[in-house]
Amino acid sequence: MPKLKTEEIQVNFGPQHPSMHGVLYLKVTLDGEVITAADPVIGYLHRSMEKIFENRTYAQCIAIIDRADYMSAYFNEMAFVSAVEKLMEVDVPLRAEYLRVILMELNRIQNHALLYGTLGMDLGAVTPVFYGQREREKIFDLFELAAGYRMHPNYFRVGGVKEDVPEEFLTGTAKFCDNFAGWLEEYNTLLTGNEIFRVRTRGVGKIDPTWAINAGITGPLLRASGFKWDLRKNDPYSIYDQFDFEVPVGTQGDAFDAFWIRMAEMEQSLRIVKQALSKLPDGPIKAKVPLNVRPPKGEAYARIESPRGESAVYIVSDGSNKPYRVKVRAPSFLHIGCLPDMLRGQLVADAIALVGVVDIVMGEVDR
Amino acid sequence: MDSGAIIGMITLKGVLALAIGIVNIVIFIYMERKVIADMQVRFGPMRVGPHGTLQPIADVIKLLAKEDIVPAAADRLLFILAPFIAFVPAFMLYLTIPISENLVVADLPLGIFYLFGILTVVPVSVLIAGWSSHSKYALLGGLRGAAQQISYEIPLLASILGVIMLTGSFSLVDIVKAQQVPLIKLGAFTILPRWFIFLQPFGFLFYFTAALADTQRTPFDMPEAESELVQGYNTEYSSIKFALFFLGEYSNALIISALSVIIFFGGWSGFGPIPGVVWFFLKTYVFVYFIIWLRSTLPRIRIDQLMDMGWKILLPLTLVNIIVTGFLMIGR
Amino acid sequence: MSAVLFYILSAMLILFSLKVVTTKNLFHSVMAAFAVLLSTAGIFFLLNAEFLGIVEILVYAGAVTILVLFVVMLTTAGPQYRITWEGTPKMWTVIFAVLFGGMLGFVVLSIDWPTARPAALTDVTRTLAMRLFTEYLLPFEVASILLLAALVGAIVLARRD
Amino acid sequence: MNPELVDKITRKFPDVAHDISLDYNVFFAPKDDYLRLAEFLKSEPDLAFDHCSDLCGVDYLDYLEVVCHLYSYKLGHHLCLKARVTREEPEIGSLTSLWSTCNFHEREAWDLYGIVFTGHPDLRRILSDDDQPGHPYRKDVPLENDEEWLLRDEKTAEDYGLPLGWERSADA
Repeated sequence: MPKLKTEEIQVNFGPQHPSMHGVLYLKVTLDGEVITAADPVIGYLHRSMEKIFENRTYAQCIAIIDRADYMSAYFNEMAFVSAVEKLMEVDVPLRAEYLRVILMELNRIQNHALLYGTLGMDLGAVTPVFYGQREREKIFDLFELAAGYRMHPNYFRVGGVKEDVPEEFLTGTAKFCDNFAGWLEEYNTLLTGNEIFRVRTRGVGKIDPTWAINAGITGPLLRASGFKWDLRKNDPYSIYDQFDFEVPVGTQGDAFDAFWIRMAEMEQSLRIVKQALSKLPDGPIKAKVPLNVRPPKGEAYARIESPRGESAVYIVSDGSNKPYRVKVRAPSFLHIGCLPDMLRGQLVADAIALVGVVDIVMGEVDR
Repeated sequence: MDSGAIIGMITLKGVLALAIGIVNIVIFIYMERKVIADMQVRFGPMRVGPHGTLQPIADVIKLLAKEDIVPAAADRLLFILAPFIAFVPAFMLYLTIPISENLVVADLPLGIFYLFGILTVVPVSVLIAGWSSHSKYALLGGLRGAAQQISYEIPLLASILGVIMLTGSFSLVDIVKAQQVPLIKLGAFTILPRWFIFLQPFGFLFYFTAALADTQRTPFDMPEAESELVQGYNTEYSSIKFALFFLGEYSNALIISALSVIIFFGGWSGFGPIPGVVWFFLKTYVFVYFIIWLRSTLPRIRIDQLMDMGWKILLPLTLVNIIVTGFLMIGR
Repeated sequence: MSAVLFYILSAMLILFSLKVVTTKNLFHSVMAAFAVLLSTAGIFFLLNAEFLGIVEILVYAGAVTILVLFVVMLTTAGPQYRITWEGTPKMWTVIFAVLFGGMLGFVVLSIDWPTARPAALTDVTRTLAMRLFTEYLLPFEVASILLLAALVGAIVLARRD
Repeated sequence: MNPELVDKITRKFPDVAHDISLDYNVFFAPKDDYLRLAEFLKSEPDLAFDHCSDLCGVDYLDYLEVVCHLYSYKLGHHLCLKARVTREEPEIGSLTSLWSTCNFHEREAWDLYGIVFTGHPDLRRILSDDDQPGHPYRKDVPLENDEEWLLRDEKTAEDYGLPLGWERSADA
């Protein structure tokens, strides 16, 4: 009797597909519903950002790097600015550092709220995305008060921030902090505690910590695998050593853990924002650095903990007012590199959940 | 009456049933949009008519005005045929639904059996649509949809066998009439009517779960899992053909709501001076609301979990339900 | 009225049956079979055998067609698969066709067909159940055991790889 | 990273130059030592660089440089490994077998700088088009569409088996 063989189908997920995050194009080979191979094709959003930097002054670069990870622009700015500051050995005034931390942590909340919504959407729940969006709007309003822009703020400067925040920003942030715990509760009732959601994410796409480290997985995904590592705690930059917060760690390394860590991180970010607000010192908001900076010849590498993982900027300076070479280490870029291994053997539906939980922003991947 | 008049009567009744069906589907669609919008902290349609009440009509006009595309690689004949195979059975179902004691096109002695017989034809249309589109998303969606529907038809039918055993009839009118006697009586007042929800609570649970899965509503909307398969088996469909699929699906969801009222919640029976028709629609729309509510809150179950649930949990449980019902009937 | 319907249904039945064996597209063949089953159900309805008609739709047109479609869609080399006639020994085909046709013809001619339409039963299900579980219990049980054996056999075959 | 460890590395690899002018340690590995040094850095228990944070190419006009930032989760120290390759023959060993994260990094460096990583399992273009001529991030690439430059890089494109679709665009 001839062996009955089911036919393998190659399906293209993206670049135009309702559930793909941005313009990611996944070539997936399916055996029935099981993925046998996946090949991510990227570059649809490639804007040669790193090359453009080489022809722009440092101040101009900040405006452009906002567009790298467009969901968490403050982190891009922070990585870039702190690399330049390392190069120039500038001491940033304390008030500026505090403002940076407040904005970055608000940005983290905003980013995770989006992930909460889109992951729900990926799993077929249509409502969470609206709840996530509701809080993001409030955070964007705060950003607008601080920087004047909602998504691409261009707010951090080498040696400080652009200008001091208005009083409404501080009161607005305080009010947001008071309300957010309740909203987080809503999030958890709607999705985290849902039986179907748990069944869909528990045990899906398990990540082993040793493999994850070798594959360059960082951030919430690495913590989900059970490896407790947060740059803010373990290699503190800025003033993160002055805050009291916890690093949530997963136990099983599956999609649910990765999702849960995002929820827990929102809580911790909220704690940091509250502490920073209460401790916010007075003083200058910018060190004595000209806008058109000319860092000395040399190079610097600055890493920060962005919502997606370890975000880093490597700058080579030739002493002029334009960087000689800028390399952006984008966590999503490397996570996409891990996707083929993570997706092999998963079901199609799980693959969508996994891509959702990995939290990819194509602006950062393609730069 | 001569035969011509009889045929005329039947045609008239059929057209009436179709009209009632379509009007209710339009209400269903509008309600779905509004209720979901409310649950998602937004307004939903507001522009067309007062509070967007004319939105479904605008939608239909929009769909009709769209270009009717047949993909070049599609199997033309089957591609065109599939929406009709989905739509026609969906509306044949209305013929046996008793809206009130006299408002029924045909009270067939095998009413329930007829309904489920017609429902089995729907997955064929899903498969044809998926295959003939010559698109991978459609193919996968079609395979999923058909597999899901045929696996849930068995528990669906088995879950209401308990009721049929208690009634001794397949006729929907008989089933409602069997529920119009009181179950618990205090003097002349009926405290609890003999609705089958009280006699067959588990049967109802199984029925509703299986019915949701059979009509592909959330959380079982696998064939149209838009996050995976774009739009499932009707990805390649546009214009009037898409509208037919769309209407067919909503019609099926409406039918299962109406059926749960008829089989488990006493159909048109109610109390007070309010006519039975009102009671019937009131109860039906409670279930419609429930279905919409589920859609707005729940994520989607995975296809293998769905199959497991159908074959390994629901089917054995419904069979147990039948056996227990049988024993109770003998024991009484 | 019913005579006209009967002729229409019979014509459909014959035409689609021919389509089943003549079309080279496997999927079309299954679809034609689906139409055949629906027409058969229609003829059952005309004969006042609603129960059988509905079972015909429920089991054959609904479930069996879909299972066949699954097999067609999942195991062959894509939707464009075509049936070919190569490798069939033609002589044997003709011999078997003639023998089978002769057998059918003999059966058809030898039976004394009732020409009157049977009266509609009032309580179809009950009558059917009574008959099935008393008079025809043995054939019923034998058939179910046979089906069970087929089921087990299918599982064994499918699991063997 | 403490000086003893630096000593240990320089003793083991005498050809490796060490630069202390920055806030992190930089090691310049000759092409032949590059892979061996990387392996040593990863496997040695008191170095234990288990995390490859970043790998990129830099064009210094006279030569190309591969810059690799390593970090040890275990011991918490950071190191920068550099290797120079010539523009004419930009070939260097691949670190993919040591840190699988280098797969994408090296594909990017190949795509943008044309550095060939021998031993890489899947060295394809990643960000730019498959039929893109040349390597766009090199410093000598003109920023405007320059016909002369496009033609100059014909050989490189051919060598790596890339489709040559760009002549048409140069005509147009």
